[in-house]
Amino acid sequence: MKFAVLQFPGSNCDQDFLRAVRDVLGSPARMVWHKETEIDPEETVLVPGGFSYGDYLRCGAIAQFSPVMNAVKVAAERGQTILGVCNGFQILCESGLLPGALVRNRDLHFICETIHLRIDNSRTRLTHELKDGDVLRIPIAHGEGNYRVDLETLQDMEAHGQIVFRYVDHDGKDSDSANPNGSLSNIAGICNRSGNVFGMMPHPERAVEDLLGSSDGLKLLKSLLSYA
Amino acid sequence: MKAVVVVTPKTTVLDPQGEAVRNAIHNLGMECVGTTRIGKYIEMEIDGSDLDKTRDQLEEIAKDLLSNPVIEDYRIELSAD
Amino acid sequence: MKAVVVVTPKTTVLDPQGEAVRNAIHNLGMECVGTTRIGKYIEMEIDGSDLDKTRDQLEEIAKDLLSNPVIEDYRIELSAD
Amino acid sequence: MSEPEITPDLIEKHGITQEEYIRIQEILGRDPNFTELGIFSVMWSEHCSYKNSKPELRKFPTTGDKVLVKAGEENAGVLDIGENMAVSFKIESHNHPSAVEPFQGAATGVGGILRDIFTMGARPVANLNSLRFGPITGDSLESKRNRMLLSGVVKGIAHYGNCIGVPTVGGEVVFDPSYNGNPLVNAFSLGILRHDQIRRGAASGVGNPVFYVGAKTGRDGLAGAAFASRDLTEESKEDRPAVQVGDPFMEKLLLEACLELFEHPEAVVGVQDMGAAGLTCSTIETASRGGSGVEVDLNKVPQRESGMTPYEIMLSESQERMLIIVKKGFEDEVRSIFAKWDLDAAEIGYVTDTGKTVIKVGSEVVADVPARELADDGPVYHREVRKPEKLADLQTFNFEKEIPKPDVASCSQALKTLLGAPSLASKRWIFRQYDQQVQKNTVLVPGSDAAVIRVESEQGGDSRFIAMSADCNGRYCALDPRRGAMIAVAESARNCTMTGALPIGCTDNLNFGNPHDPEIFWQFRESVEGMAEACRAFNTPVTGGNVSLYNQNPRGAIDPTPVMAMVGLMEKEADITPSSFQAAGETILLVGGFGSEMGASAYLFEVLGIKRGLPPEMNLEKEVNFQNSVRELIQKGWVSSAHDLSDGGLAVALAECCFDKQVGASVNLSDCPERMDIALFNESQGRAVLAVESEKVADIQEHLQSREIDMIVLGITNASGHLSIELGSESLNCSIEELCETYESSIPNCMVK
Ligand SMILES: Nc1ncnc2c1ncn2[C@@H]1O[C@H](COP(=O)(O)OP(=O)(O)O)[C@@H](O)[C@H]1O
Ligand SMILES: [Mg+2]
Repeated sequence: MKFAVLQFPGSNCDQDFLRAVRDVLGSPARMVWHKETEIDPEETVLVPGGFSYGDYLRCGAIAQFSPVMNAVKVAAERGQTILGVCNGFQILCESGLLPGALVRNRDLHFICETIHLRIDNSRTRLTHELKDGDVLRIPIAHGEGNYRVDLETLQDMEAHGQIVFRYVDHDGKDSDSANPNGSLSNIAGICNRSGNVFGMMPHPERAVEDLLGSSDGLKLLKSLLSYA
Repeated sequence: MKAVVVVTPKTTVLDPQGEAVRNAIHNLGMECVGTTRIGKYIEMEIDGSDLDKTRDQLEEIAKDLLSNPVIEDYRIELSAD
Repeated sequence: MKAVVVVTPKTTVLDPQGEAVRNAIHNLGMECVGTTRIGKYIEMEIDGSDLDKTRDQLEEIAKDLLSNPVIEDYRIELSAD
Repeated sequence: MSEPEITPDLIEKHGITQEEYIRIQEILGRDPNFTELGIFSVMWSEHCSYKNSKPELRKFPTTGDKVLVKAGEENAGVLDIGENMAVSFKIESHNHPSAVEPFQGAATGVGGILRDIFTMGARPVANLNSLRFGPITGDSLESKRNRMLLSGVVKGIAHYGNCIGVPTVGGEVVFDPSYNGNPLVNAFSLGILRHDQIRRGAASGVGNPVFYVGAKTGRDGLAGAAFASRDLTEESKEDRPAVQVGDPFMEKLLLEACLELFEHPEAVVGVQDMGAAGLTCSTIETASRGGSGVEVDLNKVPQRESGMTPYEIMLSESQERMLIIVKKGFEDEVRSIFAKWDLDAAEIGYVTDTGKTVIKVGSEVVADVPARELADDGPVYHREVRKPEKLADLQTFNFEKEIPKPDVASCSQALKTLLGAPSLASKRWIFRQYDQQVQKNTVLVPGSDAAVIRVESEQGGDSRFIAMSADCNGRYCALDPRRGAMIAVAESARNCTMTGALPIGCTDNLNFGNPHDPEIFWQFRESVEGMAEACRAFNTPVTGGNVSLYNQNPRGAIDPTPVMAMVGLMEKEADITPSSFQAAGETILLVGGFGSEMGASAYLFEVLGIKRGLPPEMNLEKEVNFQNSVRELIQKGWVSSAHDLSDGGLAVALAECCFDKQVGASVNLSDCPERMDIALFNESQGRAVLAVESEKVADIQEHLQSREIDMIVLGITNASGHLSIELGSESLNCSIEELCETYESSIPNCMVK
């Protein structure tokens, strides 16, 4: 297994992701420029955070039309693992690979802080090294992370274990005060019905060293590695 | 030609920005303002003169790029000048 | 009453968002689109029936709160329904 | 093309004096044309020429064994940090644009300082910001306006920094009525680079092509000169915005493309960003530095609007543009790298040996001016100074006589008032809007004394760590600019020291009122001399800076605000020290003595509404010794946390130490000979609160004794959830949760209004 980190104009967590999987996790990894059109079948695709195309119009709106996104769709259909983080999550929603949309944070501010994240489905490729209910400390940094989806789809997603992460307080309760951005049902991360495409607002790639405050993100990246 | 695409948040979707603006307007003393929603106003100059063809193309663009159907509606206005 | 305030960037002011959207539209194959400018479309429901007074109040709000005259223009549309 | 005639009126409107005009005629040997007049006016503006401040700025120390690029030589200075790595950093103001359009004004301020850094070949890795506003409490129109300014400025800084992917790791914000109508927005950026990556801004090598890269040129930022061009285009001033709009996305592309190009040093001769006075300044400065000339054709300059005149193109302040002098033969490399990033790269001219900057439109010469004379022989003014008359009176203040002795209850209330005063309260509402961690090197985030980031070695060696802090107490400077400026240096150095770092260099932003007022210029000179003396004492050369004058509102000038941004270096990860208490059961030490000075203090101002007295004494020798000693303790591994005393004195510092990990503390101040309010809130300098393991206390005591520094064992950290301070027979006892709530909710509560 190899990691492929997409690079759009305006991506700014691309290098961070590369360093996390290559230097900290010790896995082979490469950058994929947005104009490329091929993704190898054994690659796990990481769609990094940042402000692709300046996030003009809507976050991820313009990036969904980059040439590389066709290759990502093919990879998704082949069942390869795709993980979008922050702006990556927004891009995957915009391109229809994940349900729902991410709108302005409830208080209209960009928010950067370390939050608590509960694992609500530990049977996925991204979380199988953890248990349901485990709480991780992972940073968020976004202005548009307020997850929205119609109620019918939400129920359907719940029923199929597609709600992977929720914002919680330090005791693991998904209270309103633990919800940093107003997301529906405290949703912080989801997956598609087939369980191979993931999107999450928190940044696991930023939480891979104790020196920088937390290494909880490593548990998720390790799950991806050991799944393959 | 000139085209305007107006993109507005769906009425069923929360619009935190609209809420905030309404509150700010109230603070300025204009209490009579009710529901406020904030959308985008996209103005384009367009080469050519085939209104129908352009309208069709714009429909596509508005649906795929300019709006996100999960949360937004759009409206197109096209004029010849 | 219903009011719409349209706030657009002044024509001489750089509109990076408009630029980016125009490029994206070109990449989607609609090359005929020229200058593109993106503004805000603010829709409000308003209690009352005094159009003139409301328009005056809206002028103030549009000038002070909804736009910054240094870089933006605004336009008010007010209708009785 | 018909250009306006050069009349005395037009000359005056360009801000050019009679004598300056005569000087222009001498330099040219003729009258300037309209475009040339515009060129001279911007090159000789205070902003570009420092004509009022230059003689003073020469007083700063600029050399040192770590200095690789000196102040003034290039866009930003460069300091060696070992392992073949270096840092380049600078601070810059965007005060006036932010007053008019807070969001875009602040955003483009950040954009501008970032360009200064990557022009040097460095990758920007950390930003700070230093902000001043009028009060944000209350319901007055003025405070509403101030809240709008704060909100817009913070959003603007966040917008630009977050989008381009440079973490904003710290800063400072102060609220004071003197900044009503004239907020200060000073943005600092620091970049890292290898020694061999340092780029210069000189145009050399006759025939080498001159490239214009980045955003297209529009009529941005021309309002200051709009009067003059109105005749030309019949457009109203309304259409000519003084405030430029920033495009951080464009800058991100420009940054990546430039750094990619710089990986080919053989292709690049010189680089210069286009900041104020855009194309004018960059063509003249590169030619002047290279001792060469430059010739450009404006028809080749990418333009956003049609019908721009040469005057408009030369004076445009459109953002996100750079000038690159390319080695002949490497044109295609440059084009292909910029094409990859979807950017314009236009060859607009070439280097000559004429010593002149020649501007053409096609074959027609529209300006022909000598570069070096324009850059270096501008006017220099030695302004008159006069010590403000009312100062002596303001400085006279006998605290103990004038202020009745308070009881414990009112001290406890005062502590809450201080912690809830927006200038002292938590700035989380602000820094939460900044991405503090992108690039994954931020070790100490905002909330600590100084921010600390990691710099990884590119040669496989150990990482190094850079601390940075921006500080200035404007109230101190208003009451004694010399001392206040010294304290700004001492405090920023102290903040670095508390994290374990050794201050190695600094950059300053001198924010003052109108220099034509002798009392203001006295403040300016006093401040510069104070800063210079302190920088010598700390052995921290000034590697660059910025001057912002004319900061006035109708009621007068701002408090003098010479902001100091200090950069410190740490070689060992183990030395990194947090400022807050880490655990219960540690001994709390007060290093540097009980102190006693209340003049100009936050207590006087925030609690009693008095802005008087002499700021605390600054004995530089003592301060340096104090900081060196604390750093030694840290390097010995004896210190768990270290927090310096500044605004609000010991009581505020202790409370702040308790918040982060919600650790309680019980301390005893009974030995302090001073009155209770003085013991708690005095701001005598050179002091810090340390938490240490109790076994280390004896060693620490001995070490500090040998350095002749007072040390007092104050008490112990605990899990009581309370901060209790014994004061003789009485004691002050506060719930940490309550204090923290006061501290954290202050600014958010103001901002919901
Ligand atoms: N404008 C700002 N942007 C980012 N961080 C800020 C800002 N203002 C204050 N901070 C952070 O809040 C903390 C407290 O600031 P301050 O009270 O100025 O500290 P000190 O008294 O140690 O100089 C610091 O970590 C500082 O970096
Ligand atoms: Mg401090």
